[in-house]
Amino acid sequence: MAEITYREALNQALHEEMERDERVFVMGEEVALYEGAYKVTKGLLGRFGERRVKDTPIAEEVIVGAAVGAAMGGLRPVAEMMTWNFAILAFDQIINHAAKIRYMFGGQVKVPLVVRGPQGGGKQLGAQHSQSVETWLVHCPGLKVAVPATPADAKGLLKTAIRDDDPVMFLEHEILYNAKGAVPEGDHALPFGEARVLHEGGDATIVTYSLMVAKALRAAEELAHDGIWVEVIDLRTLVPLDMHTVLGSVRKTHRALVLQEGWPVCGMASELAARIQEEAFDDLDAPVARLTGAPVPMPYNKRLEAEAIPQVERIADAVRRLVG
Amino acid sequence: MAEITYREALNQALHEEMERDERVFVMGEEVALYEGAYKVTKGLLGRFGERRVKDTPIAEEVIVGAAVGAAMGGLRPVAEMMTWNFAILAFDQIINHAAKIRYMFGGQVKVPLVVRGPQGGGKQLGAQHSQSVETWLVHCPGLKVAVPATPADAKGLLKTAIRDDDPVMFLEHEILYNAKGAVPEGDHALPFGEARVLHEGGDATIVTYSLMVAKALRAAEELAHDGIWVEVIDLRTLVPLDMHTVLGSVRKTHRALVLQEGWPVCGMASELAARIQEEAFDDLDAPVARLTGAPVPMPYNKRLEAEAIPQVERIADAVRRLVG
Amino acid sequence: MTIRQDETRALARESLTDEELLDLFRRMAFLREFEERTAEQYAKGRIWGFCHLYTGQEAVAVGAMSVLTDHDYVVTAYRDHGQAIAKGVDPKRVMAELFGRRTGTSLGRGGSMHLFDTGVHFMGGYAIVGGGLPIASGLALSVQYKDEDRVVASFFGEGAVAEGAFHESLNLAQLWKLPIIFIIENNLYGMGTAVERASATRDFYTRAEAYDMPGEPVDGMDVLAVRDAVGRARRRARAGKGPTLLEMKTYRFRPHSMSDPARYRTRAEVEIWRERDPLVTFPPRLVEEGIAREEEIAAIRAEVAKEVEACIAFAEESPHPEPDDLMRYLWAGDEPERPAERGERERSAETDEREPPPAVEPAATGDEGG
Amino acid sequence: MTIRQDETRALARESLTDEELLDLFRRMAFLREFEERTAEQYAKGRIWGFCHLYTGQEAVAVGAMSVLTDHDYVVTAYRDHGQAIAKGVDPKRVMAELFGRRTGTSLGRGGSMHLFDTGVHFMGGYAIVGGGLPIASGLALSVQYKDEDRVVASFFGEGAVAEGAFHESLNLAQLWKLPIIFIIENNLYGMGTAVERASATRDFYTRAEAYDMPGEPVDGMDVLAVRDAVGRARRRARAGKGPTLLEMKTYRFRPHSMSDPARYRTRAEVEIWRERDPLVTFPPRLVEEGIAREEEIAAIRAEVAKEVEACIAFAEESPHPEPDDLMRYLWAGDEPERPAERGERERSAETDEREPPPAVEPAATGDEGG
Ligand SMILES: Cc1ncc(C[n+]2csc(CCOP(=O)(O)OP(=O)(O)O)c2C)c(N)n1
Ligand SMILES: Cc1ncc(C[n+]2csc(CCOP(=O)(O)OP(=O)(O)O)c2C)c(N)n1
Ligand SMILES: [Mg+2]
Ligand SMILES: [Mg+2]
Repeated sequence: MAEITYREALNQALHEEMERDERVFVMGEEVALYEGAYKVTKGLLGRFGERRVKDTPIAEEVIVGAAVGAAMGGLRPVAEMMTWNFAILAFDQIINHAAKIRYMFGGQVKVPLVVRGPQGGGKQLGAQHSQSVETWLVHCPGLKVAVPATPADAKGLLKTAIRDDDPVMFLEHEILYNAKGAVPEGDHALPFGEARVLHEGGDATIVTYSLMVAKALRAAEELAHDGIWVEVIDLRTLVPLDMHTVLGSVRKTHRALVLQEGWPVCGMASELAARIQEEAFDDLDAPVARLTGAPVPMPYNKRLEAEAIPQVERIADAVRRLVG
Repeated sequence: MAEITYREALNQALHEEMERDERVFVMGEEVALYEGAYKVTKGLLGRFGERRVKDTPIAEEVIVGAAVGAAMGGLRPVAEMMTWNFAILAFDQIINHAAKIRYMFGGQVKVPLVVRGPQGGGKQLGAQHSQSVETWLVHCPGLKVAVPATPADAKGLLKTAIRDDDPVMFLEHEILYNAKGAVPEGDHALPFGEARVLHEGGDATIVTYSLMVAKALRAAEELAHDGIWVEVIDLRTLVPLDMHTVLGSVRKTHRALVLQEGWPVCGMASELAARIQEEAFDDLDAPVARLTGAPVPMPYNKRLEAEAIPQVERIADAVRRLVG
Repeated sequence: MTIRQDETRALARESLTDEELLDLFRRMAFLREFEERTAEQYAKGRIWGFCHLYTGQEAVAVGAMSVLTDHDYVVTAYRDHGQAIAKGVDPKRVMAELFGRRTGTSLGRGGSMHLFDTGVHFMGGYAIVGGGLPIASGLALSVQYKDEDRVVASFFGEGAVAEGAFHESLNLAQLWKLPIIFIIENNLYGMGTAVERASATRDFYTRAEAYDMPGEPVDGMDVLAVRDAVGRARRRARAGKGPTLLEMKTYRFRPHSMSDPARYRTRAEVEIWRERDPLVTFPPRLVEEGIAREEEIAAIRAEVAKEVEACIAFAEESPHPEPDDLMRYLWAGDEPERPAERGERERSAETDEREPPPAVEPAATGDEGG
Repeated sequence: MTIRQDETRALARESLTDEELLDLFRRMAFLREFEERTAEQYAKGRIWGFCHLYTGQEAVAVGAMSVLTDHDYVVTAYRDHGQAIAKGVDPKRVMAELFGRRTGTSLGRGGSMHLFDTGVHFMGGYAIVGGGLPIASGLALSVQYKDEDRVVASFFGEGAVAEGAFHESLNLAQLWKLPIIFIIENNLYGMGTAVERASATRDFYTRAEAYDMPGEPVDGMDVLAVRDAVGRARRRARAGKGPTLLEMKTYRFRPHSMSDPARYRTRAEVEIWRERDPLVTFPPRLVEEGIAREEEIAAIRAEVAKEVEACIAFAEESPHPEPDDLMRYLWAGDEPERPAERGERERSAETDEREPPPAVEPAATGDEGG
């Protein structure tokens, strides 16, 4: 297995799926000539040409809407949002159209669409460029949502997303693009809805996803020095959600911390806390704890930004409080 | 106190606030000549003229965006969304702009804006016209969110919303427009962040808001016949959220059901369940239960729609399970 | 506005047989009758929700579909009965959908605003103003990508022109030379708002210039003028010359929806348009030009009345969806059983990949699909 | 494109004193120096995030602001240093904002893309392409509503023209005859995308016609041409005649942002534009026309270098925000302390209601605010 970056892993998945299936094509701002603002589409234009790698105007609503229509017409579009912040301009097409078309038209049509791009904070990009959008998407029935934390998952989940017959919202993390890891070559497609236990332990469970997985693992290592053993669960996809793995771990550790980068109110942490206490109430020795980003627009200043995002030390502290 | 409808109460609030403050004006699709798709703006054009009651093109993004700009320019716009479903086309202006402008520009400016309109299902309007949007709004820091359940609250909260110096998202319920109730005349402004206990009881607490308050009350009456006494809490505003009242009740009843019309994943019910178990874990005799709308796009057919929305009988059953 | 009325009529006339001309009338008469009976059924409480009738605009849908092929995609807004039926959706199933029945085009889940039938490539009624345009553009992209012998017709009201989606879609369609016809049905009102209260311009075909796209006003009350304009736009699209914007000048005789008192317009205005009603003007022309006799016209009216009656009966007798259906067909893989009577037309857009004829050079002249 | 260069220059020249002409140069030279030093500070790791320089486009901001008054509102996008400083925002506080310091215009929370200063009615840099246009339209609505003696200038890149927000805003502004000037800075690229790859048209001023609005191309490398066009648009706006769309033909000499290698354009293209660089072309003209001597030009260059140096020193010495600040100023009522040096200019748009002079009939001719 080659050690490659998250960015390269995504790029590999695109190359392979476009090679495999002629219906797959890529569209978005700067994806062709410029090879992507984050270079995720590197080499695609050269390999597949303008028909299958399409630069668009800066017009998110029609980028997503045209992808929805193309999917209904039998293609398998991968629409890149330069960042997910801009997808908010396309929420009408995502929420009112992509998510509803199959159900509201009585199951007559499939919408095999992938919308992908980076999200998250940590690069001092300020309030309009640092958001985590998963709450807005998971809330809406009809959308699948993937949140890869590693290069291997980035590749495996993107391949599955492209092959999936439903609209998949694929949330990459900007900070992870340069992260390296071993990635299986060739046809490595990961099933949706299968969380992974990354660090085993009996004292508490940290449930998380995306960039926060790496931070949770570092916190887990730190805690291990203190003799506190935590299990770290990477959800990998939020829809479908693997509650089975989560509950299995919580039934063992009796304590859970749900960790996410985004804002707290109605976040995934709240959803998971609600479900864990609902389904494993008697197994819990303490309330399910949540650690989330601060409920403010992301500030530009480095110190403020660091303060607004969960950091390793604070994750470790939250676990200490939980088991204390 | 006069008995008037929710619709009339909203209309009264608009009349009174426009009378009181020359900076207040109303804009939106069909609000002037047509007097509102739901007649909430009845009589305003005649009384205040075209300068202060403005029909707009069908262009939600600029309706909200222009209201944001006008608010920054010192006015107090009330932008009507014909229904909140269409506000999804304006989410960029709501989420990326209205909510962030004050904070991201260092507190230099206020955005005293109200966006109001109906939401919710129950009138067989189908998937694109029946959504509950509160999750998308409460998730985003910088927005206040009001959800009146009665004519008196509709008036009192709308007056406060208009006077508030921050952006307020005002979610009326379509089904409630004809609901009647006693409404204080004149200057009746209700503080945000004060929930109300509507039906006292010691066996369980139902926490809810908007249309579901009436359904919860009917369920409470039905349960009372069986000797089950529930406390019903109407939150009135979701941001700010009155956890004090919620926790006070739960500490008394030891059991809570959170009830909402919208979709379950990352709904207010999840948020409240997470917070209740977090803050009152030891007071709980059972996990916090959630009862929500079904996670599907709203179907048109009457029976399916009724099935998709929490009904009185199912609320009562949920409480029975909770206390059983 | 200069509409080359006589010229276009003459052109269209040439390519049509008497039977074809009479068929245009029959189709318009059917739509009129269908909508009148729909109004009645709504009043009786058999149809609910928002219901927008097509009465007055029949010449647009019938004229347009008469030069589109079965394979051409059609996308429209919530005022969709006319386009759906003219495109070939079984009117029984349309009525059943309005009734919310399991036999409806969308299994009773869509209702009046959300008709859909992949069998005839009617790709949906959408209730978000402007929401259909990006989707139609995407369908056109799929046609271009696969080099298929079909085009897309995207219908919408003049109110939708103000939405950002209009602008983004036209720019993209022209930039990529997509095979699509944008058809504005300018019926002078968006709900209660007259065009001049919502738009910086009163004409809308002129908006095409901003995208370097051809735009044309069309007499939307004249089925032959519509036919001609759409036919030409279709040929442009098929020839790889890209999109066209057509503005159909039309009128709706009924209120915006079933719950609109329509106080915003004068009786006089309605009367002026009544004189241009295609159901009033077209039959005498057929008679004058010796294409049909009065009795034949009357017979057609009687026939369509019976057919629509049968639609109502079908809808009434159809079963409701089961409550257990609620959670079904949200995700692909969970596929509904297709009602048997739909038969061959059932294939979905995706599964009918072998279906669209391979692209051929379009004929330089002459109507297609007439 | 016909730009009436000599004509407009002559016009503008008439209304300006030698000092004023020299001041235009000084302001452009300041912006150039400010951006060059910003690039250097970025490379040193003192500035982070996205940082878009204005180098090459100086004539647009300086020319436009020279005919806007202090009270006029300005809204722009993320490439905002030029407009902010030209509008009168203290450049020390701009540099401090880029450094993320508490003394920055936005308390260090905004960074390069989000400058803001109510004191001079600079109403923000926005990082969502097209996001500023609806807001600018709303500010214009407030001006019209209150009948104030000011207008709004809304700056954006040609890339933003493709966004729905452009379309919705122009339609509304023209429909309501709002006192606003829409200023496209067409620098030929949106990131790496040349205009012809993203737009159905290469010119953008022609888009105005779709809204029945006047549109005009302007030589954006000529500060006097910009001045003239903006001055005329301002007079139209003040006269109640509504919005104007101006397309400034300009060029950015630097890459899109600090992280862009700019491989998408040729050196030859850059060289052609270099010859039109206002910092290259304007000084010789001043000398030739006897307005300034070479030494004065050189002295100004030296002065602005010192001033920018002082900005960097100020930024460097300024404190960071306290981590405890994180949750502050989200809601109204929680008001930040204003740095003392800003003094009188501090009043917010809302509290300065007495400030804008009452509306007066605009002068029929002659520049305002020059
Ligand atoms: C995005 C959005 N905004 C508002 C509405 C409410 N609405 C429904 S129909 C309509 C008028 C549309 O007018 P037009 O496009 O002219 O179509 P017509 O009804 O005349 O066929 C409006 C405003 C909507 N459905 N979607
Ligand atoms: C809604 C949105 N989409 C995409 C982006 C990413 N983006 C930032 S700048 C830019 C190019 C804009 O080009 P233009 O409007 O010409 O302005 P310029 O940078 O040339 O000044 C893009 C696509 C964004 N910030 N916002
Ligand atoms: Mg209309
Ligand atoms: Mg540009």
